[in-house]
Amino acid sequence: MGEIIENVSFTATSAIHEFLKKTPLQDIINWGRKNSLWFLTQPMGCCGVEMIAAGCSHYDTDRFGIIPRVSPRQADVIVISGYVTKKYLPALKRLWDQMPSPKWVICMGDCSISGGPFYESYSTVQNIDEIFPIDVFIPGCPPRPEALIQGFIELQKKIMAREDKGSEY
Amino acid sequence: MVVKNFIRAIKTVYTPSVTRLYPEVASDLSDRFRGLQKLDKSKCIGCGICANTCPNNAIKIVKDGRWFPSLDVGHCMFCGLCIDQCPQEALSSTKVYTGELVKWDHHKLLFTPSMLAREVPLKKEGEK
Amino acid sequence: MNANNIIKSLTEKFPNEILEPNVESNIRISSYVDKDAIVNVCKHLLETLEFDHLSCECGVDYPDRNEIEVVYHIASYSHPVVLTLKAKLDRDEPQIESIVSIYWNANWYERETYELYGVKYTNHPDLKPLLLPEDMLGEWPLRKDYEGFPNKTAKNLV
Amino acid sequence: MEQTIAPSEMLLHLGPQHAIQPGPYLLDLKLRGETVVDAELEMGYIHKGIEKILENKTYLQGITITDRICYLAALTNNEVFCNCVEKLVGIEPPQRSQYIRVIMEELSRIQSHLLGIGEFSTDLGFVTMFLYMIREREEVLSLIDMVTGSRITHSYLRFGGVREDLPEGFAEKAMSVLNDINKKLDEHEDLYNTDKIYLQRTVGVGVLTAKIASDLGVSGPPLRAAGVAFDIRKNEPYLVYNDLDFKVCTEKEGDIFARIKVRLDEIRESIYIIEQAFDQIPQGPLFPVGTPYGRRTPVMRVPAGEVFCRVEDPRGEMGMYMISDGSDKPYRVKIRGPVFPTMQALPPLIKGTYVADVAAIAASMDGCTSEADR
Repeated sequence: MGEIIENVSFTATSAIHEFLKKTPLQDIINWGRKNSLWFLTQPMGCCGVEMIAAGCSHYDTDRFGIIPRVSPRQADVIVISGYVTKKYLPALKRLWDQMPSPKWVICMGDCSISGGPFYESYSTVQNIDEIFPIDVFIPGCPPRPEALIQGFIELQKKIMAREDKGSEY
Repeated sequence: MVVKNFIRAIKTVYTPSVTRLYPEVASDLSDRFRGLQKLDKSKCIGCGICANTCPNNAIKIVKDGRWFPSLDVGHCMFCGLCIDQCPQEALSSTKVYTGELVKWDHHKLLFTPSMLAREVPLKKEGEK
Repeated sequence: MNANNIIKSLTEKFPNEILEPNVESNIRISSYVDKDAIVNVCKHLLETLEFDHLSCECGVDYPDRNEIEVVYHIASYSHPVVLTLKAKLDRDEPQIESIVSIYWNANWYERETYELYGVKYTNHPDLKPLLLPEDMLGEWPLRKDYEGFPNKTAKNLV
Repeated sequence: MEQTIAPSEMLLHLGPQHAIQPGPYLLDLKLRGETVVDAELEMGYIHKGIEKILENKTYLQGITITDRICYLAALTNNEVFCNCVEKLVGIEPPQRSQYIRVIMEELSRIQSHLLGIGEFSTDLGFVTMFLYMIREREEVLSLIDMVTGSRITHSYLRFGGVREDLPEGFAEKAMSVLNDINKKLDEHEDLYNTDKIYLQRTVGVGVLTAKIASDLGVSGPPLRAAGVAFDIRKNEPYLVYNDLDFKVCTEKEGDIFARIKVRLDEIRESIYIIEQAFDQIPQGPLFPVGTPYGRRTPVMRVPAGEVFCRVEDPRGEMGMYMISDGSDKPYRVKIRGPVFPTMQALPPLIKGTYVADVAAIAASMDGCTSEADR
């Protein structure tokens, strides 16, 4: 779970949801969730271009129900597609807070996993995985669009296995 | 004319599809594609030139019987400098870039020499 | 417009301010300039020598000499000569007059040099950090003695 | 920008994440009604500190970092870095390498322009064209992939040459793809030229006249669209551009339509250059004979000195100022990206326009945030 926004009660914390999580019905809910992973496009660097390419005709993530959205309020997945600086981190946190739960994070590329080529720069924020609950790591600099699709498939597997960090079990 | 747009769109119905059907069909890669490195343990002398050349310090020489490089793919840029610089040609690039590399946890991104030499599978049996 | 003519015109107009003029090749000339004369030199370059394109402006740190050099690369849209002008500043309190009034696009370059090197530009319309967050002001990260680099807290698995 | 606003005014933030943006930047607009009265651009959201990093890497390692300055023009960034080092060392790549570099850089220019036009089209709401452009761009990327081994960050150039020779049958394959693109471009341009809505949104909007453009220090397609024939390939020829016949594409109007027209023309011109280069490319070594430079150049020392090099990036004039102190690492590297002045020119350009046109104008300048922030 990300940070809780003040005065907003999360539906995921309600009693019905707590009950459903113990029943097989959750599998059906998860099946629905995994097939509509809408991701937020916020290109942040080289990986952003590959993310755009993954959404277009040559790779076509729409086949999996993975649709790019430009508004955080309509998105389920945030793809950290590049380098997080000290200046950008507050904005990224805000985007993350604006997304409705359940929500997932994918680390795309070396820059977001470890800082990549810029890991020792004065401007970098290191160890993103301590700030965001990251589900899938896609190494590569940048990863090919196929790798991004594979990342989404891994996320789908993780949701079905009930091990994702986006929803609490 | 705006109608022209529609006509053009309808015409594209007859053009062949360009979508690469990953994951059902593996995409065509060029011969020079730089994926995960492969280590030939019989050739490697553990000199450490690859570790010195790496722009990202992603390679470290560790003791695994003899001294061999281990690789943090979370840092590796797949630039190919280590392959170019290896005096024994012990490192080569393969076309592994998706399935085995994408991991659920950060610490699994460390590839030991035996994994680089493909003596053990890159993804353990039943690993999620 | 040729490199030798440009140097000649500059040294004739500013005999005391232009120091060590140097013709590197047909299209590259360089020279040091007195830091108080930078605006007048730039005005002369723009008005009579057709140097109408400020290509780039940057700082270079020399801790051994206790100097910061501000380097201007001034080019032109009509001829291929690039003039490298350098002004030496005191490292403890670097200060130079802004050339925004002559070359408009010096604005961001000067803001950048200010936040990365700490060079104060007088008469700059809006001198504030450009690339870094406000709270990093005063660290001057591109100086050679910057302490925060390399930052070894990154989780490196190897 | 004055942050206090009058009762009839309103402050609008575009960014740091917004649909029109190729990368994060913040555009603050002050609106009176629908008119933009004041604008300010704040950037640095992906400031990587590349200049400092390059000071701490050896020259060979620096090549991989220069790839990441701008993700759409990795080859030209490599070129300017290698050019600086080559000039300091005093070597010149052999003819074959120079031709290969020209071919690859022009391919890189084509894919960059295709993405630029595509992104511009989606910001206008012309999403079909975006998909068409990306479809063609992927074909070009496959060509680049064939030679360099990766799609956008290649690390392909080496000091004094290139990493690998062109593969077998590359020329035929490239020319068939490029001819196809050439044919499709005509269709696309026809669509652009006849679409009424497109014309209404672009012709006469965001006009940048030659005088203002050169005052603002803009280079590349926005400047050429205003009628100034400023192209480093002609003004200060590097590589073998002297032996190749091409023209500098210019338009007179300086509006959005002209900028897109210039980019479309430049793609055709690039295809023409590549065609000639394939005809003229000589056989020979890839690296200068009798020097230690080669694919396996180890860590090397570069004689002390300083140099300022310029090449023509897809977006304009790319310069690099390098000071060497004789060690194996550069003392100071300053990257003069073409987008930095272009982004700087954006706030004055959108002042006085309607807020609906801001997206179109910003996209037509083809800003690459990664490079502006470095």
